Amino acid sequence: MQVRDYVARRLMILPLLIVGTSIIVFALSRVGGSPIAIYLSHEMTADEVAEIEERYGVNEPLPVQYLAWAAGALRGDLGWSGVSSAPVRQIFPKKLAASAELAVAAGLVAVALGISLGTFAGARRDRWPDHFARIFSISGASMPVFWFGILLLILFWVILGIAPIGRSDPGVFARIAHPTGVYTIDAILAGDAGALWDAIWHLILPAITLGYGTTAIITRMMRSSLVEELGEDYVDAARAKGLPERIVLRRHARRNALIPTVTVVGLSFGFLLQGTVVVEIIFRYPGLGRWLADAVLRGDRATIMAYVLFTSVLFLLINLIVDVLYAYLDRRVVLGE
Amino acid sequence: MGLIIIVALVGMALLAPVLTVPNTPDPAQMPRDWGALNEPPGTPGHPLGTTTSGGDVLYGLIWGARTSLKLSVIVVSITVIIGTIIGSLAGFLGGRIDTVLMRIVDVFLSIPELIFALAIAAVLGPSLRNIILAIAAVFWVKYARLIRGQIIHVKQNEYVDAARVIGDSRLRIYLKDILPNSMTPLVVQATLDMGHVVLIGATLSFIGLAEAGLAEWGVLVSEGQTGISAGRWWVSLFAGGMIFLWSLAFNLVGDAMRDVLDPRMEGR
Amino acid sequence: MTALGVTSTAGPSSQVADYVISVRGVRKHFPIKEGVLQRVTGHVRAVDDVSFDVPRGKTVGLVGESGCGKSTLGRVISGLTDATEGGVYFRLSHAAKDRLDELLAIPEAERSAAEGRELAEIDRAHRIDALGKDRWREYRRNCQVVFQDAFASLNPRHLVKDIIGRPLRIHHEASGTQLTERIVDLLESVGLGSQHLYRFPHQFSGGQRQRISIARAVALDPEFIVLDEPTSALDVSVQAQILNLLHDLQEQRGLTYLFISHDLNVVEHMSDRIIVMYLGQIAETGPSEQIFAAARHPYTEALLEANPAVEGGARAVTRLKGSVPDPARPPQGCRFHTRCPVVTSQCGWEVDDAVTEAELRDSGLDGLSGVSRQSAFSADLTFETEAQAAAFVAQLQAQETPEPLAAALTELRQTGTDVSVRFQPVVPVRLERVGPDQLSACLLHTGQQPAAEAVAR
Amino acid sequence: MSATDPTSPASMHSGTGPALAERVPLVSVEGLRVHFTSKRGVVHAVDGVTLDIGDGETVALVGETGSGKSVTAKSLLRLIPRPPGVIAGGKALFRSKMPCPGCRGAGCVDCGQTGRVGEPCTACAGAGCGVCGQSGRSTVDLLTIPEDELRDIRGNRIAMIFQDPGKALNPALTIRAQIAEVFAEHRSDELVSEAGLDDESGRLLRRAVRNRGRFFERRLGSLPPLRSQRRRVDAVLDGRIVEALADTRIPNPVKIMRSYPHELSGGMKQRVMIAQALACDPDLLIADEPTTALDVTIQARILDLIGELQARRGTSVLYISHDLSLVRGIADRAAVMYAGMLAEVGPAEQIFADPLHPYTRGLLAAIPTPGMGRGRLAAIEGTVPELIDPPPACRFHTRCPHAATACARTDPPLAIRQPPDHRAACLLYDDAAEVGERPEDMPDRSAAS
Repeated sequence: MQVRDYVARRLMILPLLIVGTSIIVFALSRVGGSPIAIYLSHEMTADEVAEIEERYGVNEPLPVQYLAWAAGALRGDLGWSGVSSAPVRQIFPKKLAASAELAVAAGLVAVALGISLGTFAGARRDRWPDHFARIFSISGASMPVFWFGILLLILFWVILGIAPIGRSDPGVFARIAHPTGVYTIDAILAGDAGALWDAIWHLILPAITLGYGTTAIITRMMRSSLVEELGEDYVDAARAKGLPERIVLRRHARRNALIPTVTVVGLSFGFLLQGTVVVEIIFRYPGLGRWLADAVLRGDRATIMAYVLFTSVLFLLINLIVDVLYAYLDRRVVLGE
Repeated sequence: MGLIIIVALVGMALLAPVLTVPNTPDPAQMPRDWGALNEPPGTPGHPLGTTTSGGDVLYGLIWGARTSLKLSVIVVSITVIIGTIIGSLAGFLGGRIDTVLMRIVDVFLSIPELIFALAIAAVLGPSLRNIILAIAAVFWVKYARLIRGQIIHVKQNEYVDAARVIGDSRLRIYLKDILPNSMTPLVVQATLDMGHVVLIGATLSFIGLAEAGLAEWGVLVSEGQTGISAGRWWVSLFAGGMIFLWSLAFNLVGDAMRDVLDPRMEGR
Repeated sequence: MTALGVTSTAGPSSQVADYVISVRGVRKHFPIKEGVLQRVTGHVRAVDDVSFDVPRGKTVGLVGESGCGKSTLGRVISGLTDATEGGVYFRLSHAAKDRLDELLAIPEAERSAAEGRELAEIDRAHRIDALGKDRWREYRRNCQVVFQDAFASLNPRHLVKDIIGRPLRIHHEASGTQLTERIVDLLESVGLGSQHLYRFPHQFSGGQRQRISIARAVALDPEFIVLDEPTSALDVSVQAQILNLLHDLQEQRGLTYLFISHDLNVVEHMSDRIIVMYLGQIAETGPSEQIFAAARHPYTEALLEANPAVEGGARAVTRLKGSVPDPARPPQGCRFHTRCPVVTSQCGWEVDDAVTEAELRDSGLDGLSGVSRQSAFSADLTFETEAQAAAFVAQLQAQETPEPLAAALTELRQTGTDVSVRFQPVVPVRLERVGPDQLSACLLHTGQQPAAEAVAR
Repeated sequence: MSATDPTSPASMHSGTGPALAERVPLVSVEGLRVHFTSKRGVVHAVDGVTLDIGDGETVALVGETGSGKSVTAKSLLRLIPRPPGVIAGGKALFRSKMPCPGCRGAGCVDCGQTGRVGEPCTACAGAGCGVCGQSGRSTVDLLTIPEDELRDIRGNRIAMIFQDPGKALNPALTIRAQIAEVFAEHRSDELVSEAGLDDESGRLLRRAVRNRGRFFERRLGSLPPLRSQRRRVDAVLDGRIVEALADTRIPNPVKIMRSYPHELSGGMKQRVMIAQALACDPDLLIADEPTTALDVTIQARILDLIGELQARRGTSVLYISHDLSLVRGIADRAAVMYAGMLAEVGPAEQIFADPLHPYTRGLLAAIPTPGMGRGRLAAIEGTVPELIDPPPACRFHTRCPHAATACARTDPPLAIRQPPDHRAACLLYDDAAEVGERPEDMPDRSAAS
């Protein structure tokens, strides 16, 4: 199959997957209790309950309810967020900006660090850098994110007393405008170096906490695919041409080893997304993740549904991009099922 | 190394009633000692200290191992069975069944696993049973996909053709040739998941989706977290360390198994 | 064991089976799916209209380069893959075979009802994809396969005892201690012994694994074995051991072999008859000594010349050019014409050949922007500029263009940026008798005159 | 070495002094040992191989799977993976050549029309000294020279083609990029001067061409003043690549150059490999089973091509193959390897016409040949022995029809059995006294004639 056809095919399947996901999300909101439970109280009479049911259409057949909900979601109406006491669509962008800033910061560091560490280890197979990378990546994969965050907090906040909590210093927050909601960019737009530093300073620990696991996964993948590529004939052929080891590694082996790593990078985006939930709880970081945690504890289904729907669609899109990139990069790949 | 930790932790889980005096009526709940709140490690009667609500940390750690064992064994066995059945149907029969099943799998995979499990558990309400259900509902998909891929791969082996040539039936070829040779990566994945499931379960209970006061490591970390600013580090540290150890042990063993079982690594 | 073999073969259809296998008009096309909707846009014609017979007790060798369809044909014959068209017949007598050929020669539309019934009857009794359950089981017992890769064809998780015992158990031939005895007998007959019973395949060398495969194949005392490159993965010294083993087993058990290989020397050594395949079709067939001594088809000759031999002698000078064309779009006329050293203008030159020829030159196809194809022999090519169109024409008229190609061109005309290319239409060549029992598909010696009939297409 | 050790096999070739320097072999492998560590012990994959490759000569190294032939070839370029492999001993002396001063590489009587002559030893200017083993030619030991000197030889003086061209070409790079590397690595000076650039700006470009540039240098190279010069170098490079490809009879090299390996057929890929290997006119081409993955008709053409290019350039070829029948047509000399050791070495014709070692005889008899008809072949029974810590013994004695008591305990010497240089390692041709055995333990010579 041509790459172009493959992309077209994936794009065709995409709406199908999105609809499937939305059905699951909708089903979730109807399982184990009434979706309107949050609006009800013990004092209400049967009539009052019926009226609320009527208003939210919950006495309609399920498919009708689904269509009504899906149509609303398409228009951007994701319901009323109980935890924030505001429409979901109003709160969502602010929270998203916060979490995106965190996830992107963590992701960039993880990709850069993971690929270089993996390359370094793979090229020195079974020597100490490799052993170090192995310990690093295995413990990264086994580390509970919340515990790692707490360890960092104990060290930097409790013991050293240098780490900040939250997202910004209140004074600094008030000093500049926040048109984008991404504080680093806001600070740059405002030309305020102090605010930029404050934003970065508040990002460092959460980003490290969030990025560790992802770094570990990328390191491991990069290392093993590099080891595999180094065993290929073309690497020997490159050496037989008289190329220095550095170039054999950089131009030949690493280039091909990056191809399978790309898929992992895409998948790890899911890790970053879900990691924000606990990281934001620990660092009192006001983003999507903490919003979700609050919603979960309060049984606020509209918020949960909006969150799950949004992350899944985002995750789908990212995986689509990654797959297409992979198909493009790997000329050997036989596309198709 | 990993194996030693596993044996120790599983031993601890199995021997929990012997190592401690089980709490009544529900031994899975931590006993509360309202007279000893926030005691640091080394306190008589509470060698590893107590929580804000007077729970004995040592009891929590030991019975937490039991909870983790229960969680991981139940989830992994359920998901392996369901995944194998669905993956086999798709991979072995192929055609339309395969397409439909794999589309469903794709839909499930399009939601990040922790978030999916979180949403399910949230909807079902906070309890360990619901955590188990939620994780199982998310995890079977991975196995289905893994097994399907393996079966399609193994099906192309000449020994499958050889079995057809001697006239064996499809079902027996599946049972004798295809399935046993497809299981290796599944076994590795299941081992890794024994750790992974506990990690996710602990995360869910850390967020607050388990019963309060449950002897579970995630619950303990969560309880201890509030005291960190006051310098009460021990609860979170010990409990989180247990989660880490558990998950590390299974990762180590799983990794070693992959190296041994991976045919590509032969002779390297 | 031989006694058992006799009872098992004593069906009504086996009494006068002069031919263990007869292949008639077999085609195997694999669909190529393309585009967003994965529509079938073409077919790889792995096997394209092949017919031959395998006489009882003989070895027929099937030889050709990779991608010629020999292995696919082996799979069709052994029942592992269904043919797209045509049939494989099991145990035909001389008379039945002749009758079948008569019936098949009648086009389907002109067949009378009686003839149709007769054909259906033959199909039910002999055609492997139409056999009833019991007959199929009998075929399954009597047709076995030995694969190229002995490692891949043995289940790595089964013991040797289970591997060899499996066919016996499935067909309820033996059980318990009797089963073990049979297995040991089989192991000994392939040069292994009872000490090997409880070992796994990976504990053996390549040659020993192939012996295990062979033991499994002969376990049911079959009539016929498809040997699909059984020694290609082995070293010379081990190859000789396996060939000897196959030879001995054939003599002891009266086996019939279909021996598939790319190695001419091995095929010649093993076979009574040889079939040379090229791009899914038979190029030449005949008794093996005759093929080696007096090959008639240019492809066979080229293969023989390229074949290295220990026995010295000057190395041949003629070499085939190019490589095997894409089986999804096999060449018109004679499929070998694109590489044939003695090609004529009548051999099937087509538009694709002109394009390929121009492509070989440095700038022959620059700026090609569109093709409107009326048939394989006629098309209009559109170029971006007139100069590029002129360059294309010039390339085809240049000295390097093979003379037969140039001669086959009936029209090569440039109008502006368009070039119209026409060739004379040609039909595929057929296998024709070129000697006692020797068939070859080549215009040169059969005197087929295709030009006249071709217009009908 | 020849002067100091007259029993050394190389002495047969090297003559006695600088006057005969032209007859000095290009490569002398002496007692090469390569071991691999495994869980079960040390595998003696190559156990004392001594072999010469003369100027312009084709030597075929033949053996079955696991005989150590590929390992021998790879250790000449130190391409053995370490660990687990280790070069445990021996030398691989290489005497490189240079353009003939008489004709500047055009080809004249002095250099036998090849355009290349032996490079004189730097220590003694060709007079013969200890450094060059009295050969007078510049001599290096490939197994011990520093890595960067070896890199100058790899791809430049000694090139290699691999068994599976599909795997030996990098799937992610175009053909152009892969061949360009060879020129850039070894011919950057020529490229820069051919592009008409002076030394000053050339220096930076040379680094850029050779991919040696630091990050900022690379950025600099893409700025206007250097960019245009870089383009000129690229144009010269393109010309060289097209020429190299055209030499291997690849049709439309310009198009091939732009394609990726997966777009080419197997035969075409092997041609690209050959073009890449011969790009710098190497003195020695190591061909490791270059046609095993190809069909017979393609194989024949690749062999023709190698032969033709070799004859034109005077390149020596070390041809590794498992296929004896192939070797007869192409090799001047053949060496038969068995279980890590050489069983027999000699002129190819002689080895085929009159094989001395029982193993060679067995191999030749095991190949079915046209006209021999049906029936049994003379197979060599048994299997290759394990190579883990082998005892001193003829490695073939477990399968040999002539094996006697002595064969199981004495390592037979690879001595000359048929002058001038047909050697075989078999006790059949040795005197009991010379190898320290009792006559009654020696194999029976009368049975082997």
